[in-house]
Amino acid sequence: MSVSAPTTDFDLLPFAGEHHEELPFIRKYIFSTDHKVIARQFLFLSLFFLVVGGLLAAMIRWQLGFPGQPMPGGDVLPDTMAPGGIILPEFYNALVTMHATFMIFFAIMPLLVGVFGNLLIPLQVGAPDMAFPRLNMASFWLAVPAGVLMLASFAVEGGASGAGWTAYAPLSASGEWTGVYLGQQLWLASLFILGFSSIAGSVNYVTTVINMRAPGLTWLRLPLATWALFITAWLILLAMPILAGALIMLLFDQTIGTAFFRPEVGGEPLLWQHLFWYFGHPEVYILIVPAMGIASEVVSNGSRKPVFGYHSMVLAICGIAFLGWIVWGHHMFMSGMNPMLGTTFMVTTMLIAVPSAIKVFNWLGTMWKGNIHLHTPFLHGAGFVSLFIIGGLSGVFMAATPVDIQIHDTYFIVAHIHYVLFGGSLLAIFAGITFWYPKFFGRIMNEFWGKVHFVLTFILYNVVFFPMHSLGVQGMMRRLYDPYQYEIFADMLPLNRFISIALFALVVVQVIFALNFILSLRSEKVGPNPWKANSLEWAVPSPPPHGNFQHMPVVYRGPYEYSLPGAEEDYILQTEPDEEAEPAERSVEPATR
Amino acid sequence: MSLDKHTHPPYMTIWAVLAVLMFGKVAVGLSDLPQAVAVSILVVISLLSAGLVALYYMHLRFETKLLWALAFLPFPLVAILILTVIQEW
Amino acid sequence: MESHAAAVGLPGRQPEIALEGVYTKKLGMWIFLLSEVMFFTSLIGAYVILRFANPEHFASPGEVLNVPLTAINTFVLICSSVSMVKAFAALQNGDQKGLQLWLLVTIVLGSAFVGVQIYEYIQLAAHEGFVPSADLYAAHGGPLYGSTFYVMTGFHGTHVTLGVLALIFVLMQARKGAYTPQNLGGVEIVGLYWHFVDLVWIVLFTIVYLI
Amino acid sequence: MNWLLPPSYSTFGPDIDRMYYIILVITGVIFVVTEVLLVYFLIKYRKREGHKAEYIEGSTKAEIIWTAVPAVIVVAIGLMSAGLWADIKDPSRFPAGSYELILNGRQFEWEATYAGADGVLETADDFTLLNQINVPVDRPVTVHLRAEDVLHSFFLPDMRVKQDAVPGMSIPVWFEATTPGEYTIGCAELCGLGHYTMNGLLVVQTEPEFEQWESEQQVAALEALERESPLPGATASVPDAANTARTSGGATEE
Amino acid sequence: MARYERVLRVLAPAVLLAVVGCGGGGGDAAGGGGGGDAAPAEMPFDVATAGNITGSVTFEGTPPPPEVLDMTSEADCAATYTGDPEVSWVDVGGGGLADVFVYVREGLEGMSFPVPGQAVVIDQQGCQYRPLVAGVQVGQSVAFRNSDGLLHNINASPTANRPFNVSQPVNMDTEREFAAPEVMIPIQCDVHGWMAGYIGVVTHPYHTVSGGSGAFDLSQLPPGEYVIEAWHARLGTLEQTVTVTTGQTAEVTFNFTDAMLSSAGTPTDGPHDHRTMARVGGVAE
Repeated sequence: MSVSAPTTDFDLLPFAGEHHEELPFIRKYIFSTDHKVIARQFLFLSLFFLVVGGLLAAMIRWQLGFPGQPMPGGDVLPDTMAPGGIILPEFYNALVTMHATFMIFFAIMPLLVGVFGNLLIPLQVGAPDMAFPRLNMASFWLAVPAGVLMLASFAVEGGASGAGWTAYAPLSASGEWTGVYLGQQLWLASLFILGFSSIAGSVNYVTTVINMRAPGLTWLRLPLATWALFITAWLILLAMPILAGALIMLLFDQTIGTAFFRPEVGGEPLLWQHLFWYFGHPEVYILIVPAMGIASEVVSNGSRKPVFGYHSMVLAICGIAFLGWIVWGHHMFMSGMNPMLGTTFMVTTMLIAVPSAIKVFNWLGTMWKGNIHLHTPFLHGAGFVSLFIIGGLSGVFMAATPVDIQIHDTYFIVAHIHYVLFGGSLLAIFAGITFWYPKFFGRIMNEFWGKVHFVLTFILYNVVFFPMHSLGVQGMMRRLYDPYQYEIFADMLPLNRFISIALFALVVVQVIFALNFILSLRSEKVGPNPWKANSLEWAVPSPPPHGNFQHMPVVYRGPYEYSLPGAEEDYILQTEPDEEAEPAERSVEPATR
Repeated sequence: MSLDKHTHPPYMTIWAVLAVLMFGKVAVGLSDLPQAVAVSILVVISLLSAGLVALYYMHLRFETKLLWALAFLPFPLVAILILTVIQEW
Repeated sequence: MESHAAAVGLPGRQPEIALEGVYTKKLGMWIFLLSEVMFFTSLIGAYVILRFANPEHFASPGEVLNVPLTAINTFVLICSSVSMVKAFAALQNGDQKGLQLWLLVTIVLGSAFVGVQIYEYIQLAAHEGFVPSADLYAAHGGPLYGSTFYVMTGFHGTHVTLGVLALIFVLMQARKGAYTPQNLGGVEIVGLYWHFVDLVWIVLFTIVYLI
Repeated sequence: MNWLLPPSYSTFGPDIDRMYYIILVITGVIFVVTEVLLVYFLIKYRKREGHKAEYIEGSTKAEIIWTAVPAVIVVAIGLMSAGLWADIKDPSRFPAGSYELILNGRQFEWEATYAGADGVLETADDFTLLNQINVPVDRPVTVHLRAEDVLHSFFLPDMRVKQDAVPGMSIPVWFEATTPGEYTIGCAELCGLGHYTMNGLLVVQTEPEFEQWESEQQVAALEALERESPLPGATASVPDAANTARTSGGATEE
Repeated sequence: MARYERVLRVLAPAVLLAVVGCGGGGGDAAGGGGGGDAAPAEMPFDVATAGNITGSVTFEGTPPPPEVLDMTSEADCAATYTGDPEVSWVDVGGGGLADVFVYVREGLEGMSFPVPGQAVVIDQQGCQYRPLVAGVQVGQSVAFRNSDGLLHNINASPTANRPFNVSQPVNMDTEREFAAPEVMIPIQCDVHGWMAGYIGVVTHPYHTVSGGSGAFDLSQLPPGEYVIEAWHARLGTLEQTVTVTTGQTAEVTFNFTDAMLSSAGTPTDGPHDHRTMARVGGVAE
């Protein structure tokens, strides 16, 4: 077998200082293989789908707040969806399904993994670009048709899929039960293509982090954002194919009538739930782990203090990744699964609460005795920590199986989901976009409007989602088009109307972030390190040139050495050599692995 | 740790072993052994031949320990899925 | 092991290789193969579970499926695995002619495998009513047998077809002399993919045809 | 807004409510402590001129504490609820001598089937009820839950009962009502466009009322049987046997 | 070089899937057959030469009693009935057999007729379809009207046409058209299991549903020999051959008997088996 590795790999990816050839516009911006351009492309694509998901949420809240009344602007919708602006029940089911599908698969996941994975990994790892630039480009250009297919499923006969984003069989396995035939098939095909995009992306991320770290950048000197994205890439790598297989089987059930999940011809509906949630639980950790990574970066930077317990933070992420594979049954306590399996899943689910608790206490430890600069990214980071506490704690209620009997499939679960996904991931995404805006566009977002947006969002967010815990405890079920048909829920209309109005305000408040984001494209340019941070991306100009580093960077220290005792500045870049190190050590020989 | 460039693992002998194992499986499969016995023999043989292909043809045997770890990473996950879900029925 | 930088001889470039000898492309392929393992887990797992749940849908070996024909087909795939490894060995020894010959042999054997499988599908579907769709299923056992069989072996066949296309591409590049004992990336990773596909078939052949 | 659970009227209801309140207290305390700590840190350690953050990399002692303590708490909660879960869901621990009935969920209605005069379920003289279940008070009731088309979920908020109905499976669910009255039946699993109209009525009657109601229904069922029997080919509405494929949890089918 | 091959390996499965996706798309569009060509503006024959067919449908024997519907869970609908809510599928109250779909089955091949603009209304009142049986021409719209003000859904499960399942949460009309002839298309409401109705779709205007007296008439037929079929939900079908001459009115009578009750294709079980009834439905055309 070959002793010396072939030389082909590394001349493939030139550093910034090594060669220049001007690319035509198409290769530079549309079909670009530069990870930063792909990050920007993912950013615009997923922000668009975030807006789409938000609009769908507003429509859901309209129907829950003002049941059966014509929606303002609703007459723009065709009669198959909302005749005279009145939302039909099957369209409401499609709204619920597509709101969750767009938000989870086309907004939060690409924003966390597609955007920050592409931008941060090569920069924080000290590589000129991803390991396989073309594959990276393919991963974006597979996500676009997936999004188009999903959007198109609204326009086909029978409307979009109405079987929930979890697409439980047999409802999703045959159009006979919902009247949705082509819509469900497009939903399945779209997610199958998106699966390819995610797998292509994560192969890239894992290879880049393992093989292309700069000399001196040992595993325990990696910033926590890259650690989180690395572990997330592993979760995607091993979970998405399971979903792909399950989607294929359901697609064949729908199209050529195979029998996998159709009980009337011998299939097993519970098998779909097992396969879906075996992918589903790693998926929900794919949605939160990168947010934890971003939060650690931002909290540490804001507090001007090293992350408290870096090693245990890394261990916690790995703990979440391993435990994430043995807890999926807690989504199925009530589903007819063997009750004894329920007990084992309850114990493993209880255990997985521990790594999250460790991370929360470490974030608090980071702020303790810090010199906290309340800049916008830090505020979003602190908001993430406070709301993730609520999300994590409400998870314990569901993990206890007897309590889950009362609150399963009620608004308690909806509150938990939104505390972890909106309060958690989305706030971390706002923090990330504001923090790394200079690396995206070379400018900085307005601090004042950033703070205004944060305060309003934080308040309105809690006003919308905290009361949902109360709705859930009263027993109000999820996905009810008109819950007030049940007399015991009839008196919940005022509270639901209040929540709906608060949500409309919350959606309007997001315009502040959108304007701040767009107008700052023309704000004044900034230097390489406006936030005075340490990791490698702050050692290159904003925005970094093609090929990122002039020459291969060499790393001498950890990413969070803020406020070193005796140093004049309260931050020090990872590429700063130690003063007492002899000059030879700084030359060719890479630091110890 | 890695062999010299010009000596190769005994490809042809492994080929013969794989062929023999395969036809052995067919014999076991078509024989009317009790199903439990037949299934366990078949599983052992196929894991053996799969291991042979992975170790010698995919050169796993000459790679670093970390690649061994990566290569065997998904298999516990496979076991968890199938062994847990099979309890249902 | 001298540091890679010296071996590479490029000044100032000391790329750190975490895994000695596992250069980026091979690492990328191994990682892609892990995701493929999970993809087949989902399909084969569903088959194993459905067979455990509804055994009456399935048949004992040889009753419906043509085991002798597929045994020969499996042998063909094993041979193609060997020819792939011979091609890689030839490249390591710098024997371009041998590389191109063995690549051609692998392509022929691979396409033969796919051909036999398509022939088998036609036989099963046309004569024995063994079809994936539940409503038209007319063979022994139940529709689950047809559904799981076609999805698993169909996707494996698709992977073999993609492998053959990739091998054809690699053969064209080899004709242009793209591969040398130092630059054997392309051939090695196609070889890894091909052996993986053969490995999946070894498992599939056993649990579908022989149990 | 009301954080307390609505009152429960079944025997295991109070146990579930107690678990909920235990967890509410524990998580409430942790919630208040951590959020107050967070706000306190933000205020106490905010940026001030000349003030520098302390270079602290962490402390393994603290890590051990806040790994062990949460682990102990959550495992304790887990062990406490494991027994209760088994009592409610494990068919082998169902109380004996329970009143049996079959509940068939289908797109957008619940159909309850009671044993007719011969006291045996799934015989010709069974009578059925649409979207309503009558049960005796202070006596365990076992509902054999089935579904005809898609997933539904049999939800009795007042009795703290929830169990998905899976087509192709017959899942036993038990509860014992403690107070007569009329309660709500709901469907908690998305089952199509009419999912929100699947509400039904659970009528808990005292023993004599229930006996009297049951005998009336049985007599009516027998009359209907005679009326229909002269015409060939007519069969009383017997739920088709395809639904009783097998039960989950291994309870033997009566 | 290996790089292209890597991208190839990623894109190829996507291409394969796209093929599966489109293939799937076609799977359900089986229906939607002949309605494509634009219907002509006026009659394809000289109206002056037209003849008519009139007649009546009678029933002998003891009709089965009206089926009592258990509407306890839908109080608003139960309130609209004085006694117990019921539906009589074999309605002989008006002297003849009602709700019989009479249409020209053979004799008009190759002729295409103008599509009437006026929609056929099927009202849902008191949680029942009124009328239970209706006829419509290919391309003519059917207006499902919800007069109950509570949720009904129209779940039509045709075989030659594209199935649909639409809901009406409040008083409203929903219009649908059928692209292919099919006798009869069963419709049901999943929210109220007992509701069942039938729609007959034919390519010409010569179809009607008999009234209470059993009388029916088909006017303005081109002269020629025709096979007229009478379809009833519970009793099956009868057919007669009749010749229409210019200016004349041909007489036709159909006699259904209670013996046909059991031999009919449609089962006579109670309401909750509507799903199986819908499957078997009327006699496929």
